[in-house]
Amino acid sequence: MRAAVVTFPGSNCDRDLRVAMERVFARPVASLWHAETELPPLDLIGIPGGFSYGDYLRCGAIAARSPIMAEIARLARRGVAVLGICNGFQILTEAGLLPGALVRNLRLSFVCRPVRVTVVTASSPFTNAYRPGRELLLPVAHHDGNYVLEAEELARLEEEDRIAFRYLDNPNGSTADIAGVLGPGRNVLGMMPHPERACDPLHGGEDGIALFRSLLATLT
Amino acid sequence: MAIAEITPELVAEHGLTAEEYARIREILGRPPTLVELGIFSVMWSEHCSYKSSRLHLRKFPTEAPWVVCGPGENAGVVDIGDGRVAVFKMESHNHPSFIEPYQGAATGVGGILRDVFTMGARPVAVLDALRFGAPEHPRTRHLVAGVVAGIGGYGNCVGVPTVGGETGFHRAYDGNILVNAMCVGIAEKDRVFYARAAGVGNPVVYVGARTGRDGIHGATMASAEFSEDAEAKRPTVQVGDPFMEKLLIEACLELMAGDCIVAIQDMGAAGLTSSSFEMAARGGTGIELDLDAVPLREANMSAYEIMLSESQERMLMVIARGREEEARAVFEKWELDFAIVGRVTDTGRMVVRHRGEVVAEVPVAPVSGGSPVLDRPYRLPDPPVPFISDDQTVHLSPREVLLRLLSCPDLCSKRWIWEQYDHSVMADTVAGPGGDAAVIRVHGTDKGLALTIDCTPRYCRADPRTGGRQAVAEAYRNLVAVGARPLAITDCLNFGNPERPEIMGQLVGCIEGMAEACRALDFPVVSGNVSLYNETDARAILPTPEVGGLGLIADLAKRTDLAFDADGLLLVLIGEVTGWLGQSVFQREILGREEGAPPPVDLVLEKRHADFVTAQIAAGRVRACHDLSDGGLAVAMAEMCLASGRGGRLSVPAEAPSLFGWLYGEDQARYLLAVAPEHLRALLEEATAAGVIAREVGVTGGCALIIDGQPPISLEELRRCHEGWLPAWMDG
Amino acid sequence: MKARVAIRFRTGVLDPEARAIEKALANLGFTGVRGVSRTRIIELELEASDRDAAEAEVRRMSETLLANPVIETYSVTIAER
Amino acid sequence: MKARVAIRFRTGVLDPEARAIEKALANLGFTGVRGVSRTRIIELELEASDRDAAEAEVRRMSETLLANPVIETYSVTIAER
Ligand SMILES: Nc1ncnc2c1ncn2[C@@H]1O[C@H](COP(=O)(O)OP(=O)(O)O)[C@@H](O)[C@H]1O
Ligand SMILES: [Mg+2]
Repeated sequence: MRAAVVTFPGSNCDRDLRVAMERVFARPVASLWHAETELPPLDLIGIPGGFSYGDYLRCGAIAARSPIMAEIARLARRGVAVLGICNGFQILTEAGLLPGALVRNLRLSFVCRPVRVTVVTASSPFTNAYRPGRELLLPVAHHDGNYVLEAEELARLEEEDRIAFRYLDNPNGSTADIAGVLGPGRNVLGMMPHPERACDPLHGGEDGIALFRSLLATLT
Repeated sequence: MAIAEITPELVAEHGLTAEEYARIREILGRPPTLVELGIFSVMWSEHCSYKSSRLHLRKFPTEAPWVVCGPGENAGVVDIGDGRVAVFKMESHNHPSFIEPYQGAATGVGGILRDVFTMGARPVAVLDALRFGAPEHPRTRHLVAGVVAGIGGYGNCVGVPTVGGETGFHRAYDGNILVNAMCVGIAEKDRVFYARAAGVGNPVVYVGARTGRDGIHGATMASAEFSEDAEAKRPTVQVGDPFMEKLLIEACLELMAGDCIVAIQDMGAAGLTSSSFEMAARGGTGIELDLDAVPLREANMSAYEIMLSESQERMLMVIARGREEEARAVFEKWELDFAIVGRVTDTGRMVVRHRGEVVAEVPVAPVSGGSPVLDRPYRLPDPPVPFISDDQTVHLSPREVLLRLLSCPDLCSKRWIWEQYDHSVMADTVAGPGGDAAVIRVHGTDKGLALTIDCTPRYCRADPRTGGRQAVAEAYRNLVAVGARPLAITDCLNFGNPERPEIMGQLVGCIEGMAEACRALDFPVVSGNVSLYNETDARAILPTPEVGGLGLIADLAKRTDLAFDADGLLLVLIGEVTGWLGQSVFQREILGREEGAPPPVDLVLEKRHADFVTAQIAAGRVRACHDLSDGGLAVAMAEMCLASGRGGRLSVPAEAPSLFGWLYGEDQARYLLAVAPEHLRALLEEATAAGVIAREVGVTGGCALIIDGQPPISLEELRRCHEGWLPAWMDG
Repeated sequence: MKARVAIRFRTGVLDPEARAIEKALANLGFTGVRGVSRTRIIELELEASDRDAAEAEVRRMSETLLANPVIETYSVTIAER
Repeated sequence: MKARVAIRFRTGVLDPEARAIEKALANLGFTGVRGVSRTRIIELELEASDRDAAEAEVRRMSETLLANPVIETYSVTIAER
């Protein structure tokens, strides 16, 4: 397993994601600075939460157009797994690697709380250690997590079994309670809840561990 | 040097008295230039010079074997073992938040973060203490919404969890809300940075955001009483950029890993002026500043404006000569402005040049440390008489009273607020908002820091000395209740106009009470802030000395919280019960009165009970623990039930002084513990041996809270009352 | 009646977002872009007897809610229809 | 040359902020306000040989960065000066 986590100016969950991955993978995880354009050989790239470029203009918009994202898009097309969490999810939609867009929460305010989500599909490198239908408790912490997409796109996601997670208590107004989606090749996952904040009994519980275990089992 | 005409009006506009102006002329040996007048005005403002409080702040104990650095630097530093230190401080942003709640609160968080990372510490937690006016006041809702969004907007973006705080409402804050923010950071003990300019010839470097016309005269504004024309002062609000702050944190910490920084200081209130003067004063050096090199946001800024601007997210550093490029590279990597704006001299003078002219030349020491220390007259209020209540006058049942109290603005759940704060970023939040103290893991270890903010302003008003003691004692208890060893406090002293003897009396009384408690509890003050003139049209706020406590949990496996994890645990009340209702929430909310003496604070008992609870936690006998404060025993019990999702039964002993006093009295030095039945005997025996009053008062279990002799209150009903008020009111 | 409120920052107020946009455009190769500024437009329909009444009403809305007078200025246009 | 890009949500994309403004106005007693919608305006100066070149350039900026075509539409105006 060769994994790395990208740091954009304004990323603030990069360390958390790396710590969680290292704990489950039991090996070092590299840091990628956003200005790098030549990436080492990798099996997994994590795009962390935070406020890349202050989330100015639109969340994730500026980061999505940075040079490293072109490289990540190329690797994603070649099958490298890409995991975008929170701001990472926003960046992946802005970069066109995932459908839809994330807009302001329905109630307009930032929301930080543990939410209940269900695993919709276990057929992905991110979720295959979960039983479909399993209920998880994962923290969310975002201002713009309201996932919008057009009806045809939604139908396609459903038909292709690309909805990874759904909220049981939708905290942000997302269409069809979607909390996480897979890209067409199933190797890109974007999700608003933070699995990296749920890998530790002292902090946020342990329901996120199986996501990293799935990756470890699939990618090595 | 251009000599502007300095008229008495101009001097008064700068908030300087005639005596102060005479002193300035004496120091300079000539009339000041306009820039110099501005410099003296901000440096000698109450905000920067602490002229009304300095004399009394000396009464605080500030030392202990674990204190690495007490008051005087940007933040206090205490040893937490393993070669690490905790760095922490609290500060007010009251006036700006009243004028522009979002930006005022946001930049308050930005400022306190800078005080902490300036010292080489990575910020790991923010807490906020908020005091708003009466919920009925037409502006309150707007202020709550703006302040909460502002604190969240800044802290969330920077990626530091906001893990706790306090929120209160009282009409005394209608025209002057309080927004106090506390930040805690962690550093390596041998890599703490100080703000002492040294090394003649070393460059003085400016980094971060460009200078605009933000908040010019903010420091004097924060020291002047409000009046109805506050609106006219609007252009002085600063706007924050948390993204820039995040970059500054990362860049500064990256540079601090090396050794090219000699001194570093954030530009807070009074911006470039106070940062340069303070660095020079602490180092006993001089500085030459070249304002033409300062990165500006707007063209044509005058020297006066550049020196007094309060633009946010800026830092001033002294770099070792020859290491400039190394430093520049780090800041350029983070896309931050970097400019050499001066150099350190040995003249003890500040020389400021702009467009080829010397616009200010003043000796550093008399400006920085030479402001007048005032011994303002003060009058302590007469000691209040104890309030005697009579149960017969209460027409509500104890059950109805409990539901009322749980849903009153002061005691209701503040979830609506803290869910807007990212309290779990950094993945080390072991206990976020909602408990007695927040607990943050020291990254990569099994240790934790326990953090709390406390103050009971109504006690302080009734009896400042007791109120001061109580604020410290409550912070201490909140730390003990989670299994921590209390180490030290920071404070933020919010008061009205010190020129009025009764207000000055509140300040002095509270300080003396706090100092007594700090001494008795071995809980020194390591940093703090004073905010005076919190009054509008001569109506002052309640005296509000907020206390921010920090404690250490040596082993997180041994921490406690307020949730009982099983049915059938026995509830044990530690402490004496007199049924004290004077100045209680019960008295205010149910009897509609705010009178009498507050509960006395016996510091010997505080210490004894805390030591006892600590020993019981260490012995593994405590399954849940909560300190008793506002609302007394029944409210504490209800909070424990809600936190655990389990019910329980609370007995009312025959010897209870009065039913309502037993349930809702606010006697101090008390804790409620949940203990497994097999441990009860040992605990009670040790209590007797230690001279601690401990008695069994109930049992956990079921899905309702039952007060002896009363119909049960289901957890759903409790929750509805506790959680309902704030969101419903905000939806208003 | 249709109304339109244009809200912008007062001169001198920091607008980090505008700066970020300028920088991002430069990084994407759009060189020579300067002076980026932002305006928020809020359009709405209201009932009013005439243009003047409508304008007065929308000004009140702007002052109490739509604009933040501490850091923003606004202008109102009424488009009859 | 000065250009102005107006960006708004596509019809069909719910704008929670516009809904909130409508509700808040009603709560403040401004009854009868309907159809609140928001537009973000970005103004900038650029160097360009003529209006058409400028317009083409600003369109490219909008497509690559300023607007998100999944949820937004934009229009460009060039104001010579
Ligand atoms: N403004 C706030 N920000 C964050 N947390 C808050 C705020 N106000 C209250 N809280 C949290 O709500 C809980 C209850 O507060 P409080 O009643 O003041 O506690 P205590 O009486 O134990 O000091 C605490 O955990 C506190 O941290
Ligand atoms: Mg408490």
